[in-house]
Amino acid sequence: MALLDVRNLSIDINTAQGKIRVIDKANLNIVDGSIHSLVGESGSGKSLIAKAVLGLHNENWIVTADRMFLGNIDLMKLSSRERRKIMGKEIAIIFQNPRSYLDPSKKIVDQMREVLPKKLSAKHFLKKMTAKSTHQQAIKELLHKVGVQNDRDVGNSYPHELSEGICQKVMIAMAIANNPRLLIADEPTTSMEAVTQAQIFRLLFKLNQLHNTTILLLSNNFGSISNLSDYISLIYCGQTVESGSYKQIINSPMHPYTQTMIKTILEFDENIAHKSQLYTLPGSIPPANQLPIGCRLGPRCPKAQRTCVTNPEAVNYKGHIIRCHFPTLDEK
Amino acid sequence: MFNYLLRRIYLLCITAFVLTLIAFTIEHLTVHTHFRENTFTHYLNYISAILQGDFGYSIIDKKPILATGLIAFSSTLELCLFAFIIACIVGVPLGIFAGLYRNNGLDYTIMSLALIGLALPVFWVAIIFSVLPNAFGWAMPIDGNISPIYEIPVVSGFLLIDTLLVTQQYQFDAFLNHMIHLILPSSVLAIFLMSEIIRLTRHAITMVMRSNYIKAAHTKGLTRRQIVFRHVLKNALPPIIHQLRLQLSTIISFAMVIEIVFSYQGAGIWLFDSIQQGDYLVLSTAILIISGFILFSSIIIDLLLVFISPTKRKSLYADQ
Amino acid sequence: MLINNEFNEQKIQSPLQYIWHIFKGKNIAVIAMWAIIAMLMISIFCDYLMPFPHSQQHPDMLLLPPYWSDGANPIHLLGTDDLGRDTFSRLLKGIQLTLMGALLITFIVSILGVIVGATAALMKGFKASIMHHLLDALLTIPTLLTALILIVLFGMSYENSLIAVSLSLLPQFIRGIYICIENELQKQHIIALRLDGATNLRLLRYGIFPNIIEPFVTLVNRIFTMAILEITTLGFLGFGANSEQVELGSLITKSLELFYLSPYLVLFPGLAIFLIIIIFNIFSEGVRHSVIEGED
Amino acid sequence: MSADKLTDYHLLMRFILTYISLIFLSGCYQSESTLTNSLIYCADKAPSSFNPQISHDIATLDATTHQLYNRLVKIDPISQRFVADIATHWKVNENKTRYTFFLREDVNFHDTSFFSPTRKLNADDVIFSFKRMLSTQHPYHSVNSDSDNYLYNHPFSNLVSDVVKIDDHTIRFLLNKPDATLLANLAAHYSVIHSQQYATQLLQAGHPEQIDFKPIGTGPYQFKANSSKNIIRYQSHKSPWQLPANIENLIFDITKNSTKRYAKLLSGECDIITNPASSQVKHISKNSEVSLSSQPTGNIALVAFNTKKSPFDSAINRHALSNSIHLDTILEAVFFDTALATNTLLAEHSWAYNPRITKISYSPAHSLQELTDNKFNFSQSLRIIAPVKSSIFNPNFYKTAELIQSNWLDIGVRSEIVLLRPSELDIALQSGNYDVYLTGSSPYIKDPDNLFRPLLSCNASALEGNSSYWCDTKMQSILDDTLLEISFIQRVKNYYQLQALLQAQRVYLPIAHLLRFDVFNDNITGIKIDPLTGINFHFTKKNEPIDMREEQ
Repeated sequence: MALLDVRNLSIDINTAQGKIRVIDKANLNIVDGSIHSLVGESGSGKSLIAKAVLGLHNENWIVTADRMFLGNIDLMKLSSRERRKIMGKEIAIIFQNPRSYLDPSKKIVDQMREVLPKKLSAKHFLKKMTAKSTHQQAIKELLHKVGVQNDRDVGNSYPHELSEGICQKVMIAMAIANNPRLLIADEPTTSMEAVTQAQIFRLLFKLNQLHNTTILLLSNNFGSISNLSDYISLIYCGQTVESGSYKQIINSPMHPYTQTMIKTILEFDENIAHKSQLYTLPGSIPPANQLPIGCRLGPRCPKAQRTCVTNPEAVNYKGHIIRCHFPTLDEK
Repeated sequence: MFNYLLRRIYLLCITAFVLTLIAFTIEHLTVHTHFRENTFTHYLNYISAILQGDFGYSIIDKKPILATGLIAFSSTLELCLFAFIIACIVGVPLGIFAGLYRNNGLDYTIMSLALIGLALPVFWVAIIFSVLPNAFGWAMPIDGNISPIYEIPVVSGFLLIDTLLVTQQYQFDAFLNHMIHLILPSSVLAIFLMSEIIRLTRHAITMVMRSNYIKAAHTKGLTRRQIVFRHVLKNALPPIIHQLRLQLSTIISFAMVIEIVFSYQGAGIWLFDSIQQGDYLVLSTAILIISGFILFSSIIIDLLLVFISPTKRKSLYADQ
Repeated sequence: MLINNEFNEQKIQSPLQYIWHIFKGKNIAVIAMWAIIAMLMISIFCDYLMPFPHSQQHPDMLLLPPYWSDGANPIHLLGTDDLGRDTFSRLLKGIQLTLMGALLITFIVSILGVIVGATAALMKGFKASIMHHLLDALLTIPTLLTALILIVLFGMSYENSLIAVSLSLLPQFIRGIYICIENELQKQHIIALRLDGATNLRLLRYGIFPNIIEPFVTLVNRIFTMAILEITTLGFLGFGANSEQVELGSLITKSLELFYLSPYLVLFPGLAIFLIIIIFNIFSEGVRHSVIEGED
Repeated sequence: MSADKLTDYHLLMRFILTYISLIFLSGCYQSESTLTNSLIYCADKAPSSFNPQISHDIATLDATTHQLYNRLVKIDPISQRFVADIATHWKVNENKTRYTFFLREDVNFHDTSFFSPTRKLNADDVIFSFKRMLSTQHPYHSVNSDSDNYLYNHPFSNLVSDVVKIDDHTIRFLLNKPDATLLANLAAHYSVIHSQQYATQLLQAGHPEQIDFKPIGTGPYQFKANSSKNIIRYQSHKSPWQLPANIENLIFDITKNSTKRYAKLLSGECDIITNPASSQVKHISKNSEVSLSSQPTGNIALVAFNTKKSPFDSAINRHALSNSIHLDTILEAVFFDTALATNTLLAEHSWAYNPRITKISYSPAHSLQELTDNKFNFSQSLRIIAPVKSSIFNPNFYKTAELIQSNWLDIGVRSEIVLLRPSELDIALQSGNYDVYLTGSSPYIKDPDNLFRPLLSCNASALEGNSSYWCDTKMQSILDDTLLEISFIQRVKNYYQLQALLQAQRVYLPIAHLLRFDVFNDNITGIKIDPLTGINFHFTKKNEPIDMREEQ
C-alpha cells in the first residue's frame, strides 16, 4: 500500500522576473516499509519536494498537486495546526550538515527532551521533576538505538563539541523518537567521510528492517545509495524522469538520463583506458530562469527529437514509470 | 577558562597602564606645566600617588577628588542602569516583533521609530522633556537626584541604597522621591538606548531565524512561540550584549550630557562645573574613573558572554 | 550551445552601476539623496540665500512668532529673537556652520582612519600590539570626555572644537576599519592574492577595499552622526562656538532663556539637527541595502 | 501561519497596557508630612559667606540678615521708623554725639551641633561684634577679609570713635562728630550681633575663619548644614526669644540658571524663587498659580564714560553720544520692561530726588551734528568693556553692548565689545584702557551719600565705583559738607545742587533702576522682602498646596 502518494505536484515560485515553474508535474509513490531513494543532481529540486510535502514552504510558493496523500490523510487540505501535529508525529526529516541543525546554545539532552512524545515531556513543574528520570531513560534508550554508546557525556555536551557523524546520529535519534511512519533523509551523508557515511547508511538500513520505518532518501550520489534502496526515482530540473524498483532501474534503464547516471558509476573491474574521458552528458544544467520547454533534458539529450518539445506523458511498464517519448525498450 | 581570565586581566593591566599615561600627559599639560624635574620621575610619583588613592585635592572645595568623583560617578551609573532597564523592557520585545515579522507594516514602523530615536540630539530632547511635564500639568520634578528636603548621609554613593538606609527617618518617601527624580532623565537616555537595542535585537533575530536549527525546530512541530522562547532568544542574546558593550562609552557620554541639562548631580555636572571653574586636575581623575569602569565592565561582560553562549567557549578553548 | 534569441542579452554592468541601478529603485533613499544635495547647496550659498545678515538687529521687531501664528511679520519667515535678529537666517548660518564642520570632520577622520587602520591591520608583530593597546585605551574613554579634554587643552573656539571632535572620533573609526580589514584578510581570495605575490598596496586596492564598501558606508554614517551630535553638544555646553558664531548647539543655549516667551527659538535648531542626521541616515541605509543586494 | 500572528499581537497589547499603568501609578507620590513643614527657596547665587559684615552681595543678605541674626534696631516696614530689636530702647544726648542702648535680657544664641551657648546675649557680644569692625587690634579684625577692603570698615570707622560697655545690658556709642546716620547704619544689614563665646571657642580651636562659614546668631532660624555648595539648610531656633518660626526646616537651593529656577517653581521643587529672568517676568505675571512680588531697589544700571581719555573727556561728546543711545530699546530688549526707566542716578522714592532734571531725549541726528561740530574723530573705534557674567545691575551686558554698538554705528561711530572675566576686569579698570564701561551701582543703605560717594568722590578708586575717573572739586566739597550737615533741609538742597551739576556734566548715563522680583506659589504667605536687607522668612507660613485642599 502506498504510504506517500504524490501525483502531478508542481511548485511555482514568483521571483522578480515573474513566475517560474520549478517543479513540473512530479509524482512520487512511496511503498510502506521500503527505502525509496530520490536521485537528482544538486539544484534539481528534490529538497523542494520534501519541503512541499512537509508544508515548510514560505508564502511566495504556489503548490498545486492532483493528489498528495500520506496514508489516508490528504496533506493539501490540512490546516497549519494539524499539519504541525503531523510533522511531529508522522513524518520526520534529517538534513545535510547536521551540526548546524542542532541548537548551539543547548545541551543535546535538553534538545532531545523537547522531541519526546507529549505524555513523557510533562508540562507543569512537579510532574517535570518526577518525569526527569523517565526522560533520562528514554533518551538513553534512543541514543543506544542509533548506535551512540557513551550517551551520558554526549547528552551533556553541546553540538559544537560533537563530530558530524555523532550529530547525524543524534538527529536520527530525535527523528525516530516518535517512531514516525515516514523518515525523509535529505542528503544525510554528503558532508561526511566515507567511514561515517557507511555507518549512517547501515543505521538507516537497520532502522528500516527492525522498525519498518519507510525512508525517503534524497541524494545526488547515485552509486552510494543504489544498492541500499528498494525503489529509485530519478529527477532532473524538477521533472521526475523515471522511477521504479531497484532491479528495473539497474537492469533496464529506459530513460537516457538514467543510463548516463548508471554509466557514471565506476566499476573498477572494467578495464578503462588510461586517462580516458569519463562519460558525461554534454552541456550543463540550465539556470532557473531559462528552463527549456517540454522535456527539460531536451537540449542535452542524445536522443532528442522534435517531439521532445511537448511534455512527455508518464508511461507505466509494470511499476516502471518513465516519462520520455523515446524510451529504450529492450525487449529482453 | 582560568587562563582566559588571566589573559584578559593581563590585557586589562596594559590598557590601564596606557590610560594612566594618557591621564598623566593631560594633567602635565594642563595643571603642572611648571614642573622642572624631568617628566619621568614626575610620572613615577604620579603613579605612586594614584596607587595610594591620593588623586589630589580640588581647588574649589578642598575635598579629595577621588571621593567626590566616585560618588558623582555612582549616580551616573544609577541613571544608566535605570535607563537600561526601561530600554530593555520596551526595546527587546519591539526588537523581537520587528525581527519576526520582517518587511511588513509592524517592522517598518518599529524600525523608523528606532531610526528617529537614534537621530534625535540628546540634549535637545532633554530640554523638551524638562518642559513637557509642566505643559501637561504633571508635578514631575526636573532637577537634581532628590528633593533637598531629605538629608541623605552618603554611605555607598548610590542614592538608591542610601535612601533605603534612612527609612526609619523618612520611611520610603526619600526612596520614592529619588525614583521619581530618575524618571525623566532616564527616559531621555532610554530613547537612545531603546533604538539601539531595537536595531541590534532585530538584526540578531533575523540572523537566528535564518539559521538551520530553527528550520529543524519547525520540523519538530513546535509552535512559533515555543520556537521563539526556547531557541531564538537564547541564541540572539550574545551578539546583542557584545554590541552593547561597544556602545557603553557612547551611552555614558550621553548620560553626562543629560545630567547637565537636568543638573542631576552625576559625573557630568561634576566635570562641567570643575571645568567651568578651571579646576583641571579633575579631568585626569575623571578619565581614570570613567574609563576604568568601562574597562572593568567590558571584562565582566566578556565573562558573562562566555557563560551564556557555549560557542564563545569553544573559541576560548580553541585559542590555547 | 543553443543561443536562443528570445532571452535579451544581459549587459554586464560594472558593480558601481549595478549598485546605482538598485539604489534608484529605493525611492525613499533617492528623496534623501536629493535632500542632502539641497542642504549642501543651502549651506554653501547660505550667505546669498539669507534674507538678512545673521547679526543684523531690527530693534522694532522683537520676539516675533513664526509666520504661521498670529502677530507675525511675513518678512521674517520664522520670526525674530529677542534682539530682533531674523531666526531664519540665523538657522541657515547655523546649518552652514554645523553641517560644513561635520562634513569636514568626517572627511578628515575617514582619510586618516583608513590609512592608520589599514597599516594597523597589515602590520605584524610588536608594532601591531602597541597600536592595538593604544586603540583599546583610547576607546574606553567616552568621545565627549576626549573632546572636552582637548577643548580644555586647546582653548574654547569653534575651530578647536572641530579638531577636538575629529580627534575624539578617530579611534572609533580606526577600530571599525581595523575589524573590517581583519575579517577580509581571513577570506580565501585574499590568500590567493597573497600567493600571487601581491604587495600590500595592491592587496588593499583590489582585494580588500572593493569588498568592504558596505561596512565602510555604515562607519562613515555613524561617524557623521556622532560628529554632528558632538559639535552641537559642545556648542550647547558653551565650549564650542563663542558668542559670535551662530552654531546650532550654541543657538539653543542662547535662546534657552526665552523658552517661555517664544519656544520656537529653541525648537527650530533642534529640528534642524534632527533633520540633518535623519536624512543622512536614510541615505546611508539606502546605499547600504543596495550594496548588500548588489552582492548576493 | 496567520493564527500565530494573532496571538503575538495579544502579547504586544499586553506589554503596552502594563507600561501605561506603570506611568500613571508614579503620578501621585507627594506625601503629606515632610511637605508642609519644609520650605525650599531657590536663590540664584550662593552666598560668599555667612557674615553680612564682610560680604555685602544680595545672596548673603538673603541667607543671613533676617534668618540668622538680629540687630540692635530695625526699620518697621510700614511706618519706616526705627523700632526696637535687641535694644529695647535708646537715649541720645543733646549734641547727638553719645547714643546709649539698653539690651534685652532674654535673648539666647543658637544651640547647634558645633556650638552650644552657656549664657544669654549680653553687652560683651555687642561690643565684640562692633569692635571687630572698628579696632584693628581686634583678633577677628583681619579674619576672612583683606584689610584694605573699602566697604568693610567704612560705615563705622570714621563715624564711631568707640563703643563702651556701661553694664551687662547697656552699651554706649561715642561719635567723632554729630552724625544723623548712626541709627540708619545700626539698622543696616551689616550691624549684626555675633556670639563672643563662640568666637573664643573657635580661637582656642585654632579655626577663627569658621565664624563666617558656620554662623551662630540669635535669629529665628539656625544654621544646620551646608552639605554641597548648592544646598544650605536651616532649622528653626530651638529656644527662640522672639515669636518662633512656623517652618521647621528652611532650605536654600542654589539654581544658577534662571529658566531652570522658573521651571522648578512650576514643577513644585521650589516654593519661592528670586530674580527670575527679566524676559520671563511678563509670562510669570500672567500665570495665575504663582504670585509675583516686585520691590523697587536702589540699584541702578549705568554706562560709565572714561573721562580721563579722549573722546569722553569733553562734556559735549558725552552729551552727544548719550543722546544717540535709544534707551527704550535697551529697556525692552534687555530688561523686557521690568525695570524703571530713569534719567537720574538717584531713585524717585529717595527723599533727596531732584524732580526738575532735564530729560535725556533720543536725537541721533542732532548728536551727529554736535559730534561733527566738535571735530569728533570718527575713524577711531571705541572700546566697550563689560563683565562676561550677568549681575544684579544688568541681566545681559552683551545684549546691552550690542544695542549701544548698533546705535552708535547708525551715526558712524565704530566700537568694539570686549567681555572680561572678573580678574581681567579689575586689571582693565585699574589701567583705565577702556572708553565705555557697562556697570551699575547698588547702595546698601537709603542715604544718598552711599550712592554718590563711591561714584563721584576723588578718593574713591575705579575699583570702588568711580569707573569714570571723575574728580571735580565742586562736587567733592558738596559731598563732604552734606555728610556733616545736621539740618535735613540743607542736606536736601545740597543734593539737589549735586544732581543738577551731575546732569550738566553727564559723567554717567543712567539706564534704569532695577526692581527685585520674587515669585512664590499661592500656598505661601507671610514673606517680607526688604530690598536693602534681603528676604525675611520669619513669619512665612506654608499651608497645603491648593489642589490638595480642593480634593478634601
